[in-house]
Amino acid sequence: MSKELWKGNEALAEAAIRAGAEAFFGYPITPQSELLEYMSRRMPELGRVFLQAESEIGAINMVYGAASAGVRVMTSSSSPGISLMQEGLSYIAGSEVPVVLVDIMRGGPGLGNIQPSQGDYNQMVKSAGHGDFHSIVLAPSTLQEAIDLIYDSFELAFRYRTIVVILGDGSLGQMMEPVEMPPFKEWPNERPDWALRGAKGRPPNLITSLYLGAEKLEALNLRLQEKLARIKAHEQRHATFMAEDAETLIVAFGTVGRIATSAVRQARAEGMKVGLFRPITLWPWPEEALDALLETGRIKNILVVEMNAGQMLEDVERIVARRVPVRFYGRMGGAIPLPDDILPILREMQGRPAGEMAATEPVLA
Amino acid sequence: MSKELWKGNEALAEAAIRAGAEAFFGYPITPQSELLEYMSRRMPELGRVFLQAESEIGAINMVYGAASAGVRVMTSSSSPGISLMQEGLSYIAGSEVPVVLVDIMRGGPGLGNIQPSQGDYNQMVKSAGHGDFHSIVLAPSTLQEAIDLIYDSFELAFRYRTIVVILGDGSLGQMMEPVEMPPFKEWPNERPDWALRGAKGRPPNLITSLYLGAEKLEALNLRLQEKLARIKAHEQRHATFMAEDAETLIVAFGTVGRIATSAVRQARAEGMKVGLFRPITLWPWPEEALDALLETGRIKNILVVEMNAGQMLEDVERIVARRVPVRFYGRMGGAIPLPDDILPILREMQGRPAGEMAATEPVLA
Amino acid sequence: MATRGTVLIDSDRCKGCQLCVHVCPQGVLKMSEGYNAKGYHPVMLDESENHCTGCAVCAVICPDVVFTVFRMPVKRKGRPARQALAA
Amino acid sequence: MATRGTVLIDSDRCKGCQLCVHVCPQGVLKMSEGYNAKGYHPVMLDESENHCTGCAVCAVICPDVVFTVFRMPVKRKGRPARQALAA
Amino acid sequence: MAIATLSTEKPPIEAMEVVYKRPESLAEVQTHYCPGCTHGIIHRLVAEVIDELGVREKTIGVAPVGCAVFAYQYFNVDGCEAAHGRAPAMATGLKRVMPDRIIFTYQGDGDLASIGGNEIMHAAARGENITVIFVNNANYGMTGGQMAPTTLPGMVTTSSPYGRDVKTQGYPVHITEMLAIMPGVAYASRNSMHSVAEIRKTKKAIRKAFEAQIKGLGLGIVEILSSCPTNWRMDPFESLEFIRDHMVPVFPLGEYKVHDELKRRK
Amino acid sequence: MAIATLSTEKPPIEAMEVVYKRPESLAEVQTHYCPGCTHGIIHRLVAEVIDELGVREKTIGVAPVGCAVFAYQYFNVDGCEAAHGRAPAMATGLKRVMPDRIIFTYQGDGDLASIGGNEIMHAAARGENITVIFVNNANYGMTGGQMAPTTLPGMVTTSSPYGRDVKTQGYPVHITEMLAIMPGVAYASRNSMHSVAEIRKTKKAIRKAFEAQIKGLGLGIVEILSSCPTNWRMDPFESLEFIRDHMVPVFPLGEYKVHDELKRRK
Amino acid sequence: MERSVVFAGFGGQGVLFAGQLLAHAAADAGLHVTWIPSYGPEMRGGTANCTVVVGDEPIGSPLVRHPDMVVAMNLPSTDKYEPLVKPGGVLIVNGSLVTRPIEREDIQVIVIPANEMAEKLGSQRMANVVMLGALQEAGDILVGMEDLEEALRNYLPARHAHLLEANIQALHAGAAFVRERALAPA
Amino acid sequence: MERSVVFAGFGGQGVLFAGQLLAHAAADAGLHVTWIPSYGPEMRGGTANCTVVVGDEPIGSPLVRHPDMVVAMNLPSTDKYEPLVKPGGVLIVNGSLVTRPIEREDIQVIVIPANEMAEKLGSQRMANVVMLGALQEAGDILVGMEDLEEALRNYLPARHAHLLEANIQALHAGAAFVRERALAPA
Ligand SMILES: Cc1ncc(C[n+]2csc(CCOP(=O)(O)OP(=O)(O)O)c2C)c(N)n1
Ligand SMILES: Cc1ncc(C[n+]2csc(CCOP(=O)(O)OP(=O)(O)O)c2C)c(N)n1
Ligand code: SF4
Ligand code: SF4
Ligand code: SF4
Ligand code: SF4
Ligand code: SF4
Ligand code: SF4
Ligand SMILES: [Mg+2]
Ligand SMILES: [Mg+2]
Repeated sequence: MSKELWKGNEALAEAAIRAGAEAFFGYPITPQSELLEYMSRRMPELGRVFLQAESEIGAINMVYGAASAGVRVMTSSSSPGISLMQEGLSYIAGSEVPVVLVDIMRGGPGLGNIQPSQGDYNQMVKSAGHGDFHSIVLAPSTLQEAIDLIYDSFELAFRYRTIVVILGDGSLGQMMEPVEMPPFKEWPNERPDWALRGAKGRPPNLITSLYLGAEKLEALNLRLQEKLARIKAHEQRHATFMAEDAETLIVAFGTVGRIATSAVRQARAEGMKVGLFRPITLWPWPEEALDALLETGRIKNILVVEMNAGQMLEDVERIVARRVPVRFYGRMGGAIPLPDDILPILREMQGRPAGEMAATEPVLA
Repeated sequence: MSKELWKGNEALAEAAIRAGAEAFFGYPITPQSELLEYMSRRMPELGRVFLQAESEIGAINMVYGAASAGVRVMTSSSSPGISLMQEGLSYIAGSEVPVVLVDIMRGGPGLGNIQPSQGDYNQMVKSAGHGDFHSIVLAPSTLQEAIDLIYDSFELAFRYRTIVVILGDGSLGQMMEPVEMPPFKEWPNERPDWALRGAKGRPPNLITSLYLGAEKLEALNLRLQEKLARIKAHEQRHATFMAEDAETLIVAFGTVGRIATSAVRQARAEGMKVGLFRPITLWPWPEEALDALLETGRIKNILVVEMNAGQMLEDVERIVARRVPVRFYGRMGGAIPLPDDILPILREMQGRPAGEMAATEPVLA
Repeated sequence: MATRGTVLIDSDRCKGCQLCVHVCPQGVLKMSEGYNAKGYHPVMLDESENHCTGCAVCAVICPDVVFTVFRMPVKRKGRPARQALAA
Repeated sequence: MATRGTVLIDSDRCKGCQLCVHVCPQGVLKMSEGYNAKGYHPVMLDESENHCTGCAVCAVICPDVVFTVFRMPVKRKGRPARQALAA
Repeated sequence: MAIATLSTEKPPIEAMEVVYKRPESLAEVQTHYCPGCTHGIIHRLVAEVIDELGVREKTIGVAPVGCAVFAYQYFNVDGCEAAHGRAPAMATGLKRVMPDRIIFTYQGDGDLASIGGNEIMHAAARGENITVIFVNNANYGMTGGQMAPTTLPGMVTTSSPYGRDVKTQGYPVHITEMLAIMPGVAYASRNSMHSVAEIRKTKKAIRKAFEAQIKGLGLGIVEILSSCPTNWRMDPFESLEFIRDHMVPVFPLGEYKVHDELKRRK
Repeated sequence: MAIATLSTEKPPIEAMEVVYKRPESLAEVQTHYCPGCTHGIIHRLVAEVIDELGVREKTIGVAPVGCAVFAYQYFNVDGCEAAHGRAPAMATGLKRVMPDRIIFTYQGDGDLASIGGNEIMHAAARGENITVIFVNNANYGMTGGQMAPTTLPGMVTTSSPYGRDVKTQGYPVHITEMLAIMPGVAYASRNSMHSVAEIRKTKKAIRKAFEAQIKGLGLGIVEILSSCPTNWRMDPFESLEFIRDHMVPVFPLGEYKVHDELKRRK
Repeated sequence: MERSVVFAGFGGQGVLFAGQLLAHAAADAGLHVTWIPSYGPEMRGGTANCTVVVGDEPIGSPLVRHPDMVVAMNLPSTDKYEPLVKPGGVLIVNGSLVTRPIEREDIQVIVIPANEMAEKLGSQRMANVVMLGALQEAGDILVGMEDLEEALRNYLPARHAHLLEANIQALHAGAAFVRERALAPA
Repeated sequence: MERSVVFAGFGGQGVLFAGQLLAHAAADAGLHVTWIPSYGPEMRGGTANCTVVVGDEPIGSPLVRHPDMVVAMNLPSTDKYEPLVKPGGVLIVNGSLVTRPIEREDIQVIVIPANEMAEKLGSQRMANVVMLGALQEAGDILVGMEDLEEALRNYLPARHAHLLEANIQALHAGAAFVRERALAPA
């Protein structure tokens, strides 16, 4: 199959459809609206369900309902809309129904702007609402990876009865790149036995997150924690780029992760031993892999680059545990860290003259 | 002034009133409803504003409006309600208006139950919505401390133009304890010059979190980060209990922090060198103080105890950076870790026979 | 008037709210002295003065589905009395 | 009819939407050939065939407040013409 | 189960016909409702209608956050628990992916008329084929009797201690009237629990609201004036009188919208 | 500023009176609206009313998320930017702590009728003394022309590519009619931008909605049918014709609620 | 020096109020004290309980797994708390509702017909105060009879003012019952 | 081997489409390519731009601070990008709208009257394609003229089908202009 040029948001939508999405509920918001618009054209064509909800709160609770029927359902939004979904996400997690959520992040806080950002890292990785739970958070750095990740997302969601988040930023949603679209996936006809389909010939099924009494709710939580431990054990994913012999390691995810490959190439061209560690799962964070790299003793220092004020940085610091120094370069509000910004810092970290400094001041956490 | 027995939620309300709260907007939710009910009686009595909103989203946006007028305004809620406020909180942070928020946490995720919990740590400390910001998060462990903290909260909120969160749990809200109520605070009549009061004799004031263009929004973010750095430098608070010569250090906040003092006393009675480190500000986390304790070299190991699955644990791990082993004991879903649960772990950590183990299995993260 | 019906009372479900007592047209329901397992005084049928007609009014108002109602088949009219659900 | 009014056109504000052209009762507004700073063809007053009456209809419909409208004071009636805001 | 009868001269029970028994769609469990709370009656009516329409095996109930939070356990049908106010959205999700199933929500006035106003309004605007049972007891029962949007003017609640002052705390909200003007709404009526006759009428209304769904006519909503003896601090029967004397005048009963297709039957 | 006139025999401008000039309450900046977008007209009308009522120095505007997101910069009054749909709540907060100030919101149909339905409904139910300018352009202008709750049946938008099918995507929502039945609403009217005459009427309506607030009568709302040439893919004048020919029949113009105190004047 | 007491019973039996009386008495006596209820959604019926911890130092944990003393006003509470009382502690049981024998032998058990005694004094509803009086006498709750009496005077809700003297009698009756039982041969 | 191009101009000038043509041509030629627009809220007017990066290895950064080549269709874009073109790079300027002299001397500059040329071929709106043709000739964009021609055939929106041949002519006209200029004495 040959590659075609697709726009990020539309590629995500088409790939989700081929992955078997049966229903989509969403609310427009830049920079993800093309995803919803694409769904509004394509889903009815295939006899599947598309509905524009009255709000993100409506959308996530429609998703909750459809997911309770054991249906492959998804929604997408961007940062402020995701904030509005937090209560719903917490209910979904507590009820253990499978859901796929796409977050195409924009600049914050507040209304902010619509430029790319990674300011939802905490909101998606640390907390999506009250209580103890985590979604599986996948952070693609190219359109092809975005397609491949969303293509698997329903399986992940159903395997663990969990929320799977595709965490992209505005530039991923808006850019075009040649990609290979996967074929339509086959799914069995049966619905999971927990699904609400009508209590025909069986006792009623119930989907709830309500557990009165500390014992019952603690039991639910222990079950959830046990599941999270299983996910942690099996689903950590990451990629490296020229990391084998690297002394300076960039850690970056998503769009920044791909931008960093350019910085790495340029640094290598200058003879610097620089590599990249790119988490693909932000939860579970690929701790073991980073740990293993550190245990080789080759890594001398780490540079975390993000489009936020250092949200992932805290995770990296926790894992690194002062074994090597960790530096940070962050841009906010829609500014994108470019290879030219990163290179001078790499030179410094490699003990060379920084050369011409970045046009804009780096933000150091 | 002599002490009187107060119920937690009502004491918080009265103390906020004495601190100068001019307006309250809220929505009922157990276990904080008595705070709202108290306000509904008391605020009109004093000619101040009380309004029950149609929802937590209504409430937080009313608070946003009133705060934009430079008025001392507050709201209160509990976990699911707080999740619904995330977008509003992000707007408030981006607009830099001062707000006081009380969160009386309950069990989650989802509807969960109404028993005490600390499951909002991440949601309040790491992220309250999209974008890069932090509220000042104060975690009282006794009613007197709750009163004292809320009594100062408006000053903090106005000094930094920030959100101040009083993070309690259901047991704090529901319990009674003798406390000393502070006197009514005097406030100057003038409103801050940024407040929306009508553009009389001056150019219009604008309150917004919208900054189109990456440069402008990055500039806002740099200003916010600079402010956060100032708060970090000046506002870290903590308490210790018998920590001077401790070898095993419990780290716990809020209700668990006070419960831990009993465990420490009992441990000391058994001759164990156990102490407590209790962060009072969860953001900014009192890193320096814990660091200083660790630097003495006396601490051999640390036990983090929480009413969640280990949310603060990650912060402690990051700060400790493997200098000493960190253990965790957590209860969820409304279960409360009691001294009897903690003691056997302390004994083990001090290399003694654990003795009779806790009635319920500890949860180990 | 002769007894035309009766009720079966699931006392353990009764919460003693007395709504049925208020509405029974025959006044044949009253609260018992004793307690049921939940600690409520359950309702009882007392036909000492009057008789239950099986009108099911009690069943219509009871929030806790305490009653099962029986009635003598009505033979006069041609069509058979059919089981009628309460409200 | 003699000219009874005129309009002042703030061309730089004009976005060339032509709404005023459509509604001007005298047909004295037309689009200029040139561009303004924003790259639009701004409107202009062309009284070659007809005259502006200062009726302010253009000002009522213009979304960009391009017009200031002037009118000769009406002297016939006793009371002085007062400044009237547009709509 | 104990049968307490002091009857005299009675024909044997075997000779009689059962004229009322527990509906199959009502689960065999005790509810947690307070004594005399009419939530219980409404549950029974809904269950009876589901039985009569023969749709138990394809019905899914959506419970609210409110005293009826456990409703999903009380019906003998598939069920779920929505977030506070969001039952119509959850029901929409269920219905859209299973158009042939029967979906109903059961919601309190705080849930539906306060926090959930937007979800019900838009479900109605879209003409979602769902049935909405809207239990209006003029307060937030579950959380201790605070003021609801439906609280009567002057009524004292735990959050309107001086009586609801309409000038500052607003006027009672008439959701059913507002929804009735929407073309997507096939059936809208307001009923009451205050007497046996009204209970019977309520059941008919509930039946029409389900029939509207079965026929695919649009959203059916039945608002039901219901009692809350505990928070009203009245005994159960007084509570019914309170509904009749004080609530009905503010919330007039009747059918506000009946789709033509529903009128035609019998 | 250039004056382009080809006039002949004209009395000097000094001899004339200014019959129209920019209102003081409108800031001296260019708006970002598309050419011919009637948002600009509505801004001007609001500014004129504020000027005429002499309340500029005590007025605070609340901008929505929508094309009018920068409205707070265009009025020469204190202003702020609400979260999407929450302007009525933000306005409530402002008004409750400053009852003597004049607070208005300026909201699009997506903002007010979709995501913000609950906030406007409850502000109306409470009879908040605020003024609401509700700009209905039958789509989400700012985000690229998606379907709004007010989109006309059959209308093609970027999220209803096959035309709005009322059966699955719902019917247009009539907010003004719904709010008009609430006792807390002092003034509710629907107006249009499609002609000079209607623009003049709209201004009168806006004035009444502000007067309602000044007199403390309750909430005043003016729904205004407005154009979106860009997303409708029409030229500005065609857009006005579209309003007249297609929107007005679906959204009838007129005053739906006028408080007695507002009728009495002149 | 710290004492923990759990008061437990049916919803309407006034266990929360009995605990509050003790808490008030302790607070007014200048002691440290915490009162914490078990709280649930407004679902009527079922049991209610509260824990009071009194001490001369700031109270650490307001909750304890093994209380020093338990006041059990009904059977379910007795079932729940009998095993939990700390060895050497005190269990006061409402004999009016609990007829089964108490098995623990490592604690001091008082079975008192509180309902009957309260009824004799005017109202069954004072059974909680009878039990409190018994507790004061049997256990060491760090506050004296006068403190509890004073607490009754100050904190009995106004609508029950007419019952104040009866309540004070109930308090003393409870104490007297314990004293007599202690004097009586075992 | 990687090349970066920025296309910039007014909203209606077709800069996004010109960039997409290049991206399509590169993709269909089996090259790696990214196209990324600057995007803003639907606020009309102002400038638009997109960045295209073409290469024979997977593209790292789809954005560059200093592009190899810039196609500037109006004055603001020229002002913004003239200083940013990488030394040794190429700047194609639309001479129809930009009359000021270009100052950079370390880059190759082509000033081409694209609007006039396009108008001659049938429509001003093809100025973007004229500029693209000039870029292909002047710079090394890794795709050939045939690739661009093919892209036009495949991706010109159906509603402009009647303009296909004119567009192809515009492409060649742009290239020819550069060739002639290169032959002409400086
Ligand atoms: C987001 C959120 N806010 C608030 C609550 C608390 N809460 C639970 S039930 C309820 C109101 C219930 O009132 P109503 O819907 O009228 O039902 P009723 O109990 O009267 O039957 C509230 C506010 C919650 N659970 N979640
Ligand atoms: C929570 C949230 N959801 C969605 C958006 C995206 N958004 C911005 S404006 C808008 C709709 C605007 O439409 P409308 O209110 O009709 O105003 P118009 O632009 O048509 O004047 C949307 C959905 C947002 N900013 N925030
Ligand atoms: S069936 Fe009728 S007569 Fe018999 S007990 Fe019930 S209400 Fe009374
Ligand atoms: S109505 Fe039902 S619950 Fe109430 S007393 Fe009668 S039988 Fe008992
Ligand atoms: S004032 Fe009247 S006549 Fe003059 S230009 Fe304007 S619309 Fe035309
Ligand atoms: S209406 Fe205004 S903006 Fe439009 S063309 Fe006329 S003057 Fe220009
Ligand atoms: S609190 Fe009120 S609504 Fe809730 S169960 Fe009790 S009586 Fe019914
Ligand atoms: S997009 Fe539509 S509503 Fe927005 S400014 Fe342009 S024309 Fe006006
Ligand atoms: Mg209610
Ligand atoms: Mg709109």
